[in-house]
Amino acid sequence: MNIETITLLTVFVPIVGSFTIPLVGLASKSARSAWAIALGAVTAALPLLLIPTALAGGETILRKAFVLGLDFVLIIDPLSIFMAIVSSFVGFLIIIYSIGYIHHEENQNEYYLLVVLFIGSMMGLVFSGNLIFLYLFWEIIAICCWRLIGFYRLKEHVRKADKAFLVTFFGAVVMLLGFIQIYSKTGSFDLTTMRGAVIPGSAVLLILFGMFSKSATVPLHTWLPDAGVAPTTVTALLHAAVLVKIGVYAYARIFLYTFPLPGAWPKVIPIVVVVSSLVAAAAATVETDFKRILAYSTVSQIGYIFLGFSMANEAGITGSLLFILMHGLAKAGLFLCAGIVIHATHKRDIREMGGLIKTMPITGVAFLLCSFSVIGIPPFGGFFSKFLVIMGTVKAGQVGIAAVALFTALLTMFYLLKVFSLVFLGEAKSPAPEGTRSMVSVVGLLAFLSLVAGIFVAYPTKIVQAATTHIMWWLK
Amino acid sequence: MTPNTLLWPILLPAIVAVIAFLIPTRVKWFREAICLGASAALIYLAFALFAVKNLEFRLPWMGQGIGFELRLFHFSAFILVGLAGFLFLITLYSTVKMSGHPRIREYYAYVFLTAALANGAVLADNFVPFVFFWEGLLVTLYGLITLGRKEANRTAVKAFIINGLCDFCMILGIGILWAQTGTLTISQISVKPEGLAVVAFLMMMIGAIGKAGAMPFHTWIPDAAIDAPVTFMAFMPAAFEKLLGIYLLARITLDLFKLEKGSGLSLVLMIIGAATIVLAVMMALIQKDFKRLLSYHAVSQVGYMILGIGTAVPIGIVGGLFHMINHAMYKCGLFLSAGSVEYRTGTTELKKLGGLAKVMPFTAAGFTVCALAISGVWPLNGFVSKEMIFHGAIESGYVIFAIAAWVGAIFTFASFLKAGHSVFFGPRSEESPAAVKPIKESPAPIVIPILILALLCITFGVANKLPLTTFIQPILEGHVEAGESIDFTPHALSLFTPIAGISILCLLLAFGLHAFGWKKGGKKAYLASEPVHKFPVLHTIYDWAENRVFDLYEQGVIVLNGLAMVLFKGIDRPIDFVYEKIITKTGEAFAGVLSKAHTGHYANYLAWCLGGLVAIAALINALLK
Amino acid sequence: MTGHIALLCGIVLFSILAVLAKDLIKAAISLAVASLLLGILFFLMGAPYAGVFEISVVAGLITVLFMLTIALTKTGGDVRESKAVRIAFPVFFIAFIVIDILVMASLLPKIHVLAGGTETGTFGDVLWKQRTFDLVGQLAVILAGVFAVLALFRKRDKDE
Amino acid sequence: MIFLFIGLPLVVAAFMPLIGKVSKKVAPDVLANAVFLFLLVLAVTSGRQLIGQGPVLQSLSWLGEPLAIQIAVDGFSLFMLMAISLVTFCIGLYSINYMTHYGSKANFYALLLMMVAGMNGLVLVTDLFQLYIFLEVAAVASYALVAFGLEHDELEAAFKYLMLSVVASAAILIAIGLLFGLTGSLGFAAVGDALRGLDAKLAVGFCAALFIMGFGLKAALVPFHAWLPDAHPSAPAPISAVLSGLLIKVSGVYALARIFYNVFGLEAGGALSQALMILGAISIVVAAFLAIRQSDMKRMLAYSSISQVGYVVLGIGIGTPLGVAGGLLHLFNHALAKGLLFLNSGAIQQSTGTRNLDEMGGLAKRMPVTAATSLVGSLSIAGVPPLGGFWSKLLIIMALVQAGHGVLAVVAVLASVVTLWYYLIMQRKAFFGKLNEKWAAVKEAPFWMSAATVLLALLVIGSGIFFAAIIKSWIQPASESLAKGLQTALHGLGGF
Repeated sequence: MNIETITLLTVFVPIVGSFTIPLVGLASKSARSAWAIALGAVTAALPLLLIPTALAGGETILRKAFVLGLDFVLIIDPLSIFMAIVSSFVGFLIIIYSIGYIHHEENQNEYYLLVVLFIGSMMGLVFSGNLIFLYLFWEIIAICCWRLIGFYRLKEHVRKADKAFLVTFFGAVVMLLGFIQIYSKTGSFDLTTMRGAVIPGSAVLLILFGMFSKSATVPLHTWLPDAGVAPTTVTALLHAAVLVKIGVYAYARIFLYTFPLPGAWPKVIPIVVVVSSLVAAAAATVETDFKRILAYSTVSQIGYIFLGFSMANEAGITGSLLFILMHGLAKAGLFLCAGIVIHATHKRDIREMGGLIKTMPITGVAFLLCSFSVIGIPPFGGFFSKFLVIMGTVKAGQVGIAAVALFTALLTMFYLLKVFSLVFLGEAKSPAPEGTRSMVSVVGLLAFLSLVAGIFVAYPTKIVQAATTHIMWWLK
Repeated sequence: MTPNTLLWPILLPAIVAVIAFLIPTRVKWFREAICLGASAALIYLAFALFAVKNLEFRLPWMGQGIGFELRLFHFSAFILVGLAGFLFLITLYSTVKMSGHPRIREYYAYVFLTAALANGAVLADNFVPFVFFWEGLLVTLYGLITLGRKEANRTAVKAFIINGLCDFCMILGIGILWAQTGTLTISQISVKPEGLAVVAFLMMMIGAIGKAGAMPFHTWIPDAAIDAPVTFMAFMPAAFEKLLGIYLLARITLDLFKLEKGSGLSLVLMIIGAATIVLAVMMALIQKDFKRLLSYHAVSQVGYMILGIGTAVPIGIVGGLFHMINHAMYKCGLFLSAGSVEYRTGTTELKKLGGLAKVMPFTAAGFTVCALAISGVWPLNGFVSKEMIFHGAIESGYVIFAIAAWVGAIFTFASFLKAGHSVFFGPRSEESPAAVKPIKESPAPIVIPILILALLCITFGVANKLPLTTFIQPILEGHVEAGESIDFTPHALSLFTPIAGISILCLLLAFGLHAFGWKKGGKKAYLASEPVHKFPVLHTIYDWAENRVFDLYEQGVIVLNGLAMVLFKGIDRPIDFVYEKIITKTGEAFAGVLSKAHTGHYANYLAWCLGGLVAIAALINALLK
Repeated sequence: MTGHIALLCGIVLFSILAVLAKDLIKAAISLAVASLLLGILFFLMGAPYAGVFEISVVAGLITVLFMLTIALTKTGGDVRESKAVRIAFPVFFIAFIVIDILVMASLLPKIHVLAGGTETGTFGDVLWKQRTFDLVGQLAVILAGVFAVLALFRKRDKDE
Repeated sequence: MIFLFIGLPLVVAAFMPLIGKVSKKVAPDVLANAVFLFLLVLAVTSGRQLIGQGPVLQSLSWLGEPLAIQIAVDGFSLFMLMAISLVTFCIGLYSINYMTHYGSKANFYALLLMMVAGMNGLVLVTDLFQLYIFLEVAAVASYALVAFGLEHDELEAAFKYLMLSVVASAAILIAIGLLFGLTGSLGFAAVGDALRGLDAKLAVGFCAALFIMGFGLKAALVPFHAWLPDAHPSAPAPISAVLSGLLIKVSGVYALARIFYNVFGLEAGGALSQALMILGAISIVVAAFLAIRQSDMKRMLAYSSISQVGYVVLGIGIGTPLGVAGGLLHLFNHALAKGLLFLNSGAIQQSTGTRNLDEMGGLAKRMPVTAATSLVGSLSIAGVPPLGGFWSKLLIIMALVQAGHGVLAVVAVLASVVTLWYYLIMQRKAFFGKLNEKWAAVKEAPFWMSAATVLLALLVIGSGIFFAAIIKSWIQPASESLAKGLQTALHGLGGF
């Protein structure tokens, strides 16, 4: 199968398949879960076939013209392939995990439909080369998030879901205004034809608004901790693996791959994102709700990815791309551990938990390993990404910002170890047995992967290197 | 000796660590045998590599100048030998000491993993693998400390965060270096320390002295002394961390930044060294627990090494480096002897111990030799390296640092007199614990390492030409101006120089202080330090120090929490407030006002329509003009 | 010309009366008088057919219908007018008149008087030749009116 | 053959009461729906080749003699015909079940057919006065339909609607009179041509103001919108769907657009265009905020209609072909989605008996089809991408930014966020929360009602996915015929 059909399949198999899930669900619950896993597996497997093309570093464009410049364009280059692999893999893991997690909740058909649709539209977004179709998949994901956050249908949850949907929709619509401003200047929405064009500063501000709302950077981040009310698999899917990576990917695709940043923007963005990660880390230190801490921690780590990209030098970009992979694995692991703990103890406040390592050894160790990877301690993958981001920042001459980033890393170390000690060590306040086997095995796998990704970091770096050189081709 | 043998010092201990972890706990002796065999093999490998001297292993890894590059040269070979030696002794020691421990699998795994990472850090020639191995030690440090008492987790976190802070500073330094020189390979970097490079130097220095355990990053060591297992104290703070820390400090001052004699940076180093010596030894003096006393000494001895290297004078540097290996030996010996005392009596409280010399002769003998060595008594290795450091301090032109070193020597000897007297030589104390096991000499695997170390102290002291010429002095080869000779062996042991005279005087003074304190304390050795403790001004400072006022970590945690609260309340909550309250409320209020206008009366609507017509007519009229 | 203006003022006066009159019958009568004056005005302005229709249908038939319904339903149901109308209506009315005069004053010079003044051709051929399609429209309006009456005055079936 | 659009509904409506007497139950439904279906098929198929070669003029002959009836179909009116017949077909299906408990279904269908005839006529005429007459036909039919339920509040709302519409018709008549005075003729082309000759800018301005008030009131733009929030909620659901979906657009927006473009010749950025845009923007914002506090579902939908018509007027007011295309596409999408939402509210009212959002809760559990289709409808109007509403709002905003109206673009964008806000409130209160125990026994809507809503939902999704096909085949011909302004009037629609 040539590259184009693989990519089209990667995008449309999950999207179209997701709508068949409720139909299969009518037949039997187990058939539906199996069908959902099958869809997840296919979506995870297909991008892997594209690795050789990614390593070759080439770029193939697939175009289908519609009316008024709104034509459907797919860019298949190392950046999009890398993102597709990362998000579909972690998404697939989460589908397996959710079999055990929600098998006794109601309206599960809708849950699986939305999760698979979520991953499918993520694939679409990652490959799309036309700004409007990028926005289209952006919003489909927003709808899925809204329905998933409100999964438990409680009044407070739905209110939080509405808040999340409105904030991201507001950001996205403002971004759309930016896209249209570019359209009126360059006459097209097609990224491939506009590489290197200079765009007005105001368009940059508008587009950044959308990215910051989707990737929860400080001024627009409060919806992410509030979305902690959703089932853990959703928060894992949202916070760790996929959703927050969209804003960052869009930044790379628009401001690195296509348009150089005009005016003072290259100076302003690093400051904003570093402040965002600092404030989020501070909030995580103060918070006591388990999932809210992890959510704030995601906001803080996303700041790093933005920081790496905003440096626009080789080290920064490689660091950020690696960060997306490593953070995806480690943070998904943390959230799924949190899911097991909350699922077992039915408590959300970390001060009420304690001594769980005795009854949940694997979850405890997995949580510790994943938090080491998030902090950036060597044998784990997280180290390389954070190291490269900071080295990239210093290489770009922003030593002050690098110092603040390191201070945030110290804060991260502090609150993650605080959480680990409060939840897993100390005397057992509410001992509870470990979750079902599928949940624990996924968590173990994620922790193991973070370690393996650290030791054999050379392999993911090959693809990342290809992606960076592909992006940097224009910046040089 | 092909280049890939360089991989063996890293892979061998790593593989053994995995094997040790996989062997189930109930299988006795098999794990210990493998570990001992491996550490022996490691010593042989280290010596073989030492013989080869220069070997390089380069592997392209992640692009952009980041390669998995290992380089063996004289200095790293020497450190490898040291590390392998101590690993062997600790493994031998812990076969008995740690035999009953529930998490014995993890213990051996962490020990050998630390060995692998340490070897990797020493051999690494590119900053990325260097930091990869260097920071990896954090994980094993955390793991080993949690093996101790149940409440050890607090100290484990404390150690983790302090070392994490220092490693992050080091990364910043490395980043600046990379930005300035454009390369990451350590051997190719040498920068004149001015402008941003000064910041890089300071940051890297923090990384080095943080690992070595100097002020102000030392506070986790005394806590770990009580919480962590004693073999850990002998293994890490005493030996490994000192070797690695001072190795990095030496590489920074010699290779990377070429520190000049009178420069400001060398002054900074010397101040840190001197402060560490004096303050740590003052704290050590008043300790009531044997292990805490030894841990404070470990901190203060680092001060000597930093002072030595800080002088940037060849004799000072050689003295500092020699002191590094000497200190590793006798400090490890002292901790092991404390461990053997604990193994037998179950406690290390000075109050409860006494008169063990007769019952545990070999441990006592080992202890005395090492104690004399640390105090700098004449023929032993401590004297040799301290003299060199004194010479260096004087030669560097600032006498104040030499005086600080001497004050340190006084109190070191005084505190060891107190310790030795109360534990081994004084009368048997009445509240010593009911002897569970008949207190007799510890089994052979515990005593042998102590005696080996004591023997080494003596040989390195008496025959100091051997270690100096083979190990230490070649390190300075390329760094000294052509003319100067770097052979200090002739006057190493000379007693009749004014400096040696002063140091002997200090020892006598210390003896007098101990005797006075002993008599005043009613013949109880452990009260010997009370006069100093009760000294009017010192008393308050001591009390503060006891409740951790000067502790960087405790204050740091308070500051962190405060800052977090400020940021959280100051920025995060208002943003959320803006969304939750302001936007939603104004939206509803605006809608409320509008809906009031819809009263439902027909007349209002009609009035609106006519008003609308007039407005539009006026608008169009205006627009048409 | 003065006749026209007098008639116009009369029409306006009587229609205000129809609106403000308390009693329904007075309102119906004033409406009839207003439409009568309008019919006369049509004649004066050379639109005989329009005049005939106006007087016969509006002044005659509709007024009779009004009278009948008022008589049949119980009288005395004065409409409860909110006092606001008393104040608001004149103010609006005067304002509207002023604007009307101003605008019309600027418009009148532009409106060139239609050629031939009286209706071109007989009413028949105007209706059949040029405006036949309007018939379809008229038919539709009447039909719609009939269905509206049918729908609104249907007696409620039992199953509601 | 085009005359069928007017003639067929008229004739069938005339016979409907008689048929109603013959068989109360089946015949009226079948006959009415057959007519609607036929009109839909006619519009979709015959329309294609008719406008293949430009506007079609049809002059009728009665008993061999050429009657002076000029009705014409060009891109714009064909598009409107398609929209009208499509929505009325769905409504016809819906009212099979819904209107049973209102009684006298025959009268209902008769009035509905009359309204369709009126709308079709209005769309096809080429003469100002005929435009007024067919406007009245549709209006009279709608007064009766609004008051069809004969309860107190329905009658009062119908009366209020009647009274205000009469004022609007009076304004339109004055304007037509003035134009007749100015130009001496009534045909679009003749008036347009004559006006160009005169330099009566002020007079035309005043006529435009009168037209804006008249058709603005019919289209419920803000200063004149007050009758809609009372009339629509009290009308039966299919009727409020027709009113919101079609009537306010045909009798308001179509007429305004036709006259302003083809008679006055509106040029982008001119006085008329700015007036329309400002009016549109105001009604978007004011109506959007009003909708937030409504607790009655249908009142909220009514306010939302006012706001969305504001978008259509804003789009058409820009004057550029892209703007007009955006406005028309939004007209189409809004007609489908708003019709769907009103039908859903009718289904809820019939199942639970209440329209108050606070009393509803989590109905999705008991009424999944209604919940799903209403979700599709609300997201489409809110302009969330995969559905139709997004593309039309996108075109409007693109046109605004291209024409340089940055401020209006920002207003349109922010208003769509407020739109999403109140639709989310509606979804939360009605469907998305926990099931209110009062409605534990609630059943799903009957077959034909669900069929109609599902059909409309599929159309909404289809217009989202196949937006390019719809734009190419229906919207672009319509916007070209408008954008050509005066020329279409001259040689297209009955140029004398």
